[in-house]
Amino acid sequence: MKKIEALIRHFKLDDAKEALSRCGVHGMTVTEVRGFGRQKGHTEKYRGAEYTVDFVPKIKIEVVVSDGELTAAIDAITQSARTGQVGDGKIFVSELTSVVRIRTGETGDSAI
Amino acid sequence: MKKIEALIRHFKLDDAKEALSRCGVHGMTVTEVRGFGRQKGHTEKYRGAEYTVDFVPKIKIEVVVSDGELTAAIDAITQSARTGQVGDGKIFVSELTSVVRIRTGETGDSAI
Amino acid sequence: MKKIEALIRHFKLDDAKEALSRCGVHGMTVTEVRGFGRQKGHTEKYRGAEYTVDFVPKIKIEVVVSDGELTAAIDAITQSARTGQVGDGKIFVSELTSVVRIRTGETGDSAI
Amino acid sequence: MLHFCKRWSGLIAGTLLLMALCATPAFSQDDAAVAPTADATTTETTITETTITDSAPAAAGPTTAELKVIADTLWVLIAGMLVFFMNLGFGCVESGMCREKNCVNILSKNFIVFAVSSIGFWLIGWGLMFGSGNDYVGTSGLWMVSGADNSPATLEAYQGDYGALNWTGVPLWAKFFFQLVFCGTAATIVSGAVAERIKYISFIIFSFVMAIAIYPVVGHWVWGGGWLQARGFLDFAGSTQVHSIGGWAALVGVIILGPRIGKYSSSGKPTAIPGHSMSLATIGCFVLWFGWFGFNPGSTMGAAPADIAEILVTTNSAAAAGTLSATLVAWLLLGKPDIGMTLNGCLAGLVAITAPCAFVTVPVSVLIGLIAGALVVVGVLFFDRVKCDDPVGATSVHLLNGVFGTLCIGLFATPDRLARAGNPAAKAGLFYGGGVEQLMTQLTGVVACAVYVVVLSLVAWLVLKMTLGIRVSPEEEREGLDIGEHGNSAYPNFVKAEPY
Amino acid sequence: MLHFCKRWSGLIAGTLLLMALCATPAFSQDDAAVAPTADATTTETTITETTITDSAPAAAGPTTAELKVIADTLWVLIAGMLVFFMNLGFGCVESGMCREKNCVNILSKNFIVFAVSSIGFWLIGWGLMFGSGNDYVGTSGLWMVSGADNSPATLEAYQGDYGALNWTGVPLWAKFFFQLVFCGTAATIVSGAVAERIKYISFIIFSFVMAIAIYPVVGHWVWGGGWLQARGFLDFAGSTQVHSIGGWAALVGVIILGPRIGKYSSSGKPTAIPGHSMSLATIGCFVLWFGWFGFNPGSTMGAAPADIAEILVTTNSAAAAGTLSATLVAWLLLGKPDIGMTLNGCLAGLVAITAPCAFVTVPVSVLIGLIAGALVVVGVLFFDRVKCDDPVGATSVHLLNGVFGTLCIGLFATPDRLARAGNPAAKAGLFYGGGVEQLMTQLTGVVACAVYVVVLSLVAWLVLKMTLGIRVSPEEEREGLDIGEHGNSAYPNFVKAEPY
Amino acid sequence: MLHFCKRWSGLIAGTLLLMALCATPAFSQDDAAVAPTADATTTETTITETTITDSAPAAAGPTTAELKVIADTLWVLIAGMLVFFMNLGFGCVESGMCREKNCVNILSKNFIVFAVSSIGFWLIGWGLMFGSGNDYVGTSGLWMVSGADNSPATLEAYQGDYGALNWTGVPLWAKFFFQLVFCGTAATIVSGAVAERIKYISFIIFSFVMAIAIYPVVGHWVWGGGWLQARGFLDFAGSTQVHSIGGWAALVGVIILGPRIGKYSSSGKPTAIPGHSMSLATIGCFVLWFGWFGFNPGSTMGAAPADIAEILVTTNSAAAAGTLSATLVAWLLLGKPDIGMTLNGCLAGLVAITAPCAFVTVPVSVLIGLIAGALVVVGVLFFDRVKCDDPVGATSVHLLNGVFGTLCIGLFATPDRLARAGNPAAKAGLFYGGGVEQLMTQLTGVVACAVYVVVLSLVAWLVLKMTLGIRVSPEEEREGLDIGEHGNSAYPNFVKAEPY
Ligand SMILES: Nc1ncnc2c1ncn2[C@@H]1O[C@H](COP(=O)(O)OP(=O)(O)O)[C@@H](O)[C@H]1O
Ligand SMILES: Nc1ncnc2c1ncn2[C@@H]1O[C@H](COP(=O)(O)OP(=O)(O)O)[C@@H](O)[C@H]1O
Ligand SMILES: Nc1ncnc2c1ncn2[C@@H]1O[C@H](COP(=O)(O)OP(=O)(O)O)[C@@H](O)[C@H]1O
Repeated sequence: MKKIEALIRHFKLDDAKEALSRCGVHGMTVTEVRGFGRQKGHTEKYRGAEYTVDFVPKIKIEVVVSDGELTAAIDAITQSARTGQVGDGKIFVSELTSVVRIRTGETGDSAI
Repeated sequence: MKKIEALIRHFKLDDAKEALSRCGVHGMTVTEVRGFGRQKGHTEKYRGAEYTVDFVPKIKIEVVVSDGELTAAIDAITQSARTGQVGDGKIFVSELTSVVRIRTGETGDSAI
Repeated sequence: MKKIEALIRHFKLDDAKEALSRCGVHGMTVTEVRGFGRQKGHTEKYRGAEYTVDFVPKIKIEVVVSDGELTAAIDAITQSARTGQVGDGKIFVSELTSVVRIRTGETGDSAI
Repeated sequence: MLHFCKRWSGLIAGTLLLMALCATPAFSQDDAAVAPTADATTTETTITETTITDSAPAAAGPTTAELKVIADTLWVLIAGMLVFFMNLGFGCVESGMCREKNCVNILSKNFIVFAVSSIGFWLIGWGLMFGSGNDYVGTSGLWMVSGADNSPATLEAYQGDYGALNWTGVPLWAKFFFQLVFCGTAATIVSGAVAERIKYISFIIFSFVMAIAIYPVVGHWVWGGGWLQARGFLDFAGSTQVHSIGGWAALVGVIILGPRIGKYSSSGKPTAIPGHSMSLATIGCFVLWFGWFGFNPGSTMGAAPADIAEILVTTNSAAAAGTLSATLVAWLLLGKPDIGMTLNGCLAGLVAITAPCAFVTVPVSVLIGLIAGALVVVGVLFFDRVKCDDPVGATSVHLLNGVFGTLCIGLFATPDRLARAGNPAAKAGLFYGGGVEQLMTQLTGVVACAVYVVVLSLVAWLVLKMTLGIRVSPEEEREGLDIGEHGNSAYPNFVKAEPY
Repeated sequence: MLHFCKRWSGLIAGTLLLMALCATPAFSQDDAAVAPTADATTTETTITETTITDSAPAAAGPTTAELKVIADTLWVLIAGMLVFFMNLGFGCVESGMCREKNCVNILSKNFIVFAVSSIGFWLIGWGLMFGSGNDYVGTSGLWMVSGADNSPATLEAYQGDYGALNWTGVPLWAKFFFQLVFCGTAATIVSGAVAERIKYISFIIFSFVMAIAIYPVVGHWVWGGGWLQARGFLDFAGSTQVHSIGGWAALVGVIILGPRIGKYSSSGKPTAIPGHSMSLATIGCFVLWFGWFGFNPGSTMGAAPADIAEILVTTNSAAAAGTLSATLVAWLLLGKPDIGMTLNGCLAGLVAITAPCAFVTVPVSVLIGLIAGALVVVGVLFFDRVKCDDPVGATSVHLLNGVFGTLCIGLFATPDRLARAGNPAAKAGLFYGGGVEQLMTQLTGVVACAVYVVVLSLVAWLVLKMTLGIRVSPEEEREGLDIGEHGNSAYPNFVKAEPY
Repeated sequence: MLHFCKRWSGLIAGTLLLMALCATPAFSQDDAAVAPTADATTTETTITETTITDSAPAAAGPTTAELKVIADTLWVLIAGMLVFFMNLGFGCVESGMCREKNCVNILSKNFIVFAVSSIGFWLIGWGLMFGSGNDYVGTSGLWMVSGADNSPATLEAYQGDYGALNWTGVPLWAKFFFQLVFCGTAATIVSGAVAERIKYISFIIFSFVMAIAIYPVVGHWVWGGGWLQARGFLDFAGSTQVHSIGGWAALVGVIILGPRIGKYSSSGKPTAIPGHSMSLATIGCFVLWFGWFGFNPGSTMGAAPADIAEILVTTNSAAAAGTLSATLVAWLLLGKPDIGMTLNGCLAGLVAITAPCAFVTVPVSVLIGLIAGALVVVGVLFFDRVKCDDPVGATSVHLLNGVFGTLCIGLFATPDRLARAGNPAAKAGLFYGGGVEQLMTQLTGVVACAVYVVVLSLVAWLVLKMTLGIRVSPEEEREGLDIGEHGNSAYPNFVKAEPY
């Protein structure tokens, strides 16, 4: 099983969510994060003094999928979250050694 | 060394924390997240217009343990966080290639 | 490619950020977390009744780097985030199977 | 299913209320239209006349008696507005001292409670409280303030159904408004104590009962010419009549409801549940302090310069002293100056000085404040220990200090001030050579009101518990009443660090 | 580049404003200095004299006529301050009902709008509204309230440029201040309806237009001796003059601006956009309720005891009834008692009672409140359906109920009260045997004002749209106007759960 | 260990304070009880009598002189309440402009400071300020306002220890309350400037020093019959007496404390530290604007219609103009209309008009406001550059504009208004043909007060620094003073994005 972490723009969350469910993803987890990459922060003025907002607010979505669903899921996110502008975000994929559903104790793919 | 990510209900955090320390876990990290799985969000009305809250607030706990402690830790979480109702959450386990304690620079199990 | 997760003190964020960019890291993601390890929470009084703040606020930084940059990045964080006091935090490193830049669809190191 | 029933009973109750209200204007149109007209023709003509006559400064203006009525009315109305404004204060203090997930519910309660009181006190509360009647309850001019009245006539000259207030010459509606805002205050006090677990509909109904059955009856005894007033019981601005009444009703509610989930550890140790916004709480406390300048000095119901000036200062001094002593005591007892205690100390001083504000010297008001401030800290710790879970400390502030303040009259009242405030017969306080007599009378009053309020609110709470239910489900309590009761979220744009 | 132009046009507009202002004192120093001096010498002397004479209580005090002027002035000024305070109320309600990312922008708008009104109404607004002139607009004493005036002289005795208010003896500047705060209120109403998408600079300019061209002209018709007043149109405290004017201007703005991004799904279904702080909204509503006690009773512009007391009670009763009925209707229609609806219901009751507050009985005020509360809930749902995106429900509250309240005079006004309030000629309401005559007059007034306001604000909005532009870019709207327009963030220390 | 000592010294200081207070009532019971009684028997009898006599409107009412006293008292007390309410305003502005982690601390400071002032000013402050004495300080009736007084007698007729205020006939306690709230304001100003790093206990003690040693002495010079008043120095409502005093004390504190950690980059460049809630800041500013309507017009200490009406308008106009010009200047200088600057601009206008409000025309008040608004923006930037870290801009608002406003009298005062306000001897302003004489007098006053306040507060701050210490530890500062000083968290339910 794989864990997909994607960092996307806030207003793309709904699209990404729909795209994912369309390709049969049953669940996901969302976190408010801030970050930077190619897209840097901006400097603002408060009462005349400058301050730099280094980090841009982003949404991190975590989706766990079985190896089979991986590419479909990645494509779903890439298409749905893309604007073509700097700041669209990244996707990181990592291997999971095991998954457990707390309610039932099921493990493996059936727990996803 | 393994990293355990568990998504649980807020009010189960204390139980989970105690269960883990009982089986000798020295530390953990907690994050506020929102998500959905079997348990879907709900629709609310605000001034007559509907809106759907897609995501349910959850707590993500991250615990890094040595391979030996893994099963004990997983069981601890599973038992303590279970209510039997949809929405109890999931546990994801992944492999860590290394761990460093910033203060001392120690690495490996001794750094956990 | 590797993902570095570091849990550090809030006021060390800027230093860590600069240290990382100095060794050529192009991006990072920051999350507000709370946790404990050697450094425990504290008990406070509110209107006479005690309550324990189990978790200390920390900053989690996630940096994805190519295998080559790994050690440099880890050292950068370790040096910049260290105070020598309990509570300096930890660094967790894990393997990534793939990385995608949403905007361009690039994958692998070039996507970082 | 169960939930379904509850929902319905709620709606039915509500609908009946609406019906009742809609009906009234219909059948009461005429007499209601008559009543005010009656006094209109008496008063107004004179007034409108003046409005014309004083057109040219040269010409004769109104009589000085009329001008006194004007000044008195301005003072009473403005003071009443300040007391109304205290609703904002209570709303802020109480929501600020509770968790974010119940914020909408508490604000809704504090907002609607004054609406309910307004309608209830107008419908029948005023009549029961001030209508001429027997020792225990008013019987004439009961409904909708429709009794006869010939204000601005006063004392012997007054002929009307509301003789108990014949000592002030302000118009009937001014008397009504000023008394209404006091009734509203008593009802609001309950809200904070029962917060974070009570059902919205049950609270609304209880508030209605407060306004039509609990507050006005005791009010008749104390201010409406009833038996306590006859016995010489003194309560200038309502430490007993407003604050302890609210406090007793709250205490009963707290006991019947039981503590919030998580308030007491399995071992029974109280755990703190910090409020979600100290800014809100502080704003609220400032507003209450401000409003109290209407509450106490306004209770002269007339613009007597030296009286209101001194009352204003005794009120302010007690608040200041209470703030300081509560802060200091908290600092000593708990190690740090908890802001919650500082705020409660201020309110404690205000509540304690409410009854004696017109009868004591300024130095004594400082002393009263100092004691009240210490009392409230101890009170909060005490109620916590005995498992009375009162999220905002309403019982310690309003009940404990309401009683203390009422007794202070028996201890510190000075003869000259008693006379000045129109109670020449009253005995001075223990420390001013009056012996224990007045103290005993005060005690009687305190106990009598306590008994009545406790009994009635006990009945009311129990009936509600057996019918609609008074407490939300554990799931709803855990998730927060905002979503459960209102489908709203107080701060949807912020990430919460709270159990849901 | 485009953005650059906008910025500049903004600044230029602003600079001109500044120039204009800086200039005034210069050229007007003298006449301005003279004007007040003129009346000073008439009034002041008398006053200062008194200040001396009443030094020894024994000695002769001021005349009772002078005392009446003093009482009237105190009342009018204090009432005016309460109305000013409503700016805080509007600021809180409107920012609380919008998203956190636009909070600074809304607060800025609500803050600066009163500053703009103050300057605009002083410059020319007052003159156009109350200067003696023709049926449609004032023509004398136009600029900077510099016309002649001999208050406290009233009626025939009054010689000055502002005869329309000669029925009250308060000083010129008291009249001005009381009228100014009303003008400010009308301008504020627009702010909430157009929130979360309008450009700051364009809103500022529109507010200025409100204060110098829209509000005062209608004001001349209704209160300044214009044709509507001549026809017997009644609007005691401004359901039409203040609230529906604001409401119409807001409605036009809403339509021209179009809905916020994301308000309507692709299928056109309205989606809720919850406000970021129900505490702010509730604080605001309490403050407005409080301020209304100056708004309605203060509109007597004189301290007539029985009048202001009854008006205070009708005002409060309508607010209470509106709160209850809106809550109940929302409960029945939507399943849960939405706090937003409860608050809107309170405001609806207040707006509806504003015009008739002095002409109806208390039971009727309750009825009016009940209807208003139901009306506002339906209104909010209706405007949502027809794609008028009004984030705070300003149109339902101020427009709908402003109209309803104005008509209520034609339905419920009682003869004695009409006479008492100085309109003996006026016909009683339909339900009080006056037939439909007054109702028709009211209708005429409502329509006339609507037409004028709609046309003028349409022109104003369109001109702004074509020059500076009135709506921010979609990117800015999505990210929030706080950063875009002000470079500020309302709550930088909290983690947001909102799209940026 | 060190920390331990600090803690204890804090408690000891506190306990002494408590002792002192507890003691007072004891020994002062009698004389205190006598004093008020004395004037009671004089005033009250007349009043209570009236309360009886005017029972039947037919019968003879009070004398017009008595009625004037009643009107004056109502006005002074209500104005005083409004000024008290400004404490809420300051609390909100200052906490809103600081970080969330220090919010409880700032609110606590702003809350307790008025309590401290109330006790301190009552204990000895009032006596030093208004007790008859020499040119530099009051000497009779020093303690606890226990001096002789025969108000409402005025001028020659007045026999008592507080002759400096014999020009108003309001009761002693009314005079006291009105002066007390001014003292409280001066003390509050310091709070914001030293925020986010000062120790709670040290601030409390400094405030006490303000109330008993700094404010009242200068007060004696300016308003208490001291040497500056004798020289003809004018400060109608306190630009110097209240605002610049607070400003100077704040400035000294700021310098001795040094900037907050992180305020200046290693290169010395100022970095912005945004406040945590612009809603709080805006609420506060509205409340201050509202309160100022008591501050300036109330300073007539009598209900002189035309005076208070015009003062109200000059006050409001300056606030409006200040708001606009600060917004515009910020827009031009900084690129965007920063809300913090808009709010500061409003306050700047209010501070600047405080001294001249009764002496200038309305157009001039607009001009003053415009200049003040520009001044404050420049001031904020300046103080930032010179490394005076004042989180809320108190120095720019209160100090800079306090001085500017005081000088404005020398520039713009009109002869007729000077006479009207009871200063016939005073020379008109430079632009009104009075030459530079008055301007020079004003300058003298400004400098004299500056010197005294700077020296005394320097001493006070240094003594505190050497004993209790005035600044919290870097760790505590970084973590926030809420946990460190109070063990509270202002918003425990929200996830913070701030360094801890
Ligand atoms: N090397 C990295 N490690 C961790 N997170 C990253 C990294 N690079 C980018 N991110 C995350 O992705 C987000 C978008 O990155 P960015 O480079 O701006 O997108 P794009 O490459 O499309 O311009 C950043 O805000 C950050 O949160
Ligand atoms: N496939 C998934 N990927 C990532 N997170 C998930 C996934 N499925 C569930 N979760 C997380 O687990 C939480 C609980 O899942 P849910 O399915 O509701 O529990 P249960 O399976 O016990 O009903 C969700 O709110 C979400 O945060
Ligand atoms: N075993 C663990 N698993 C997950 N997170 C941990 C673990 N141990 C520590 N942490 C995180 O690291 C932070 C700092 O750990 P701590 O032990 O206090 O630092 P130090 O080892 O330098 O004293 C904690 O607040 C927690 O967020």
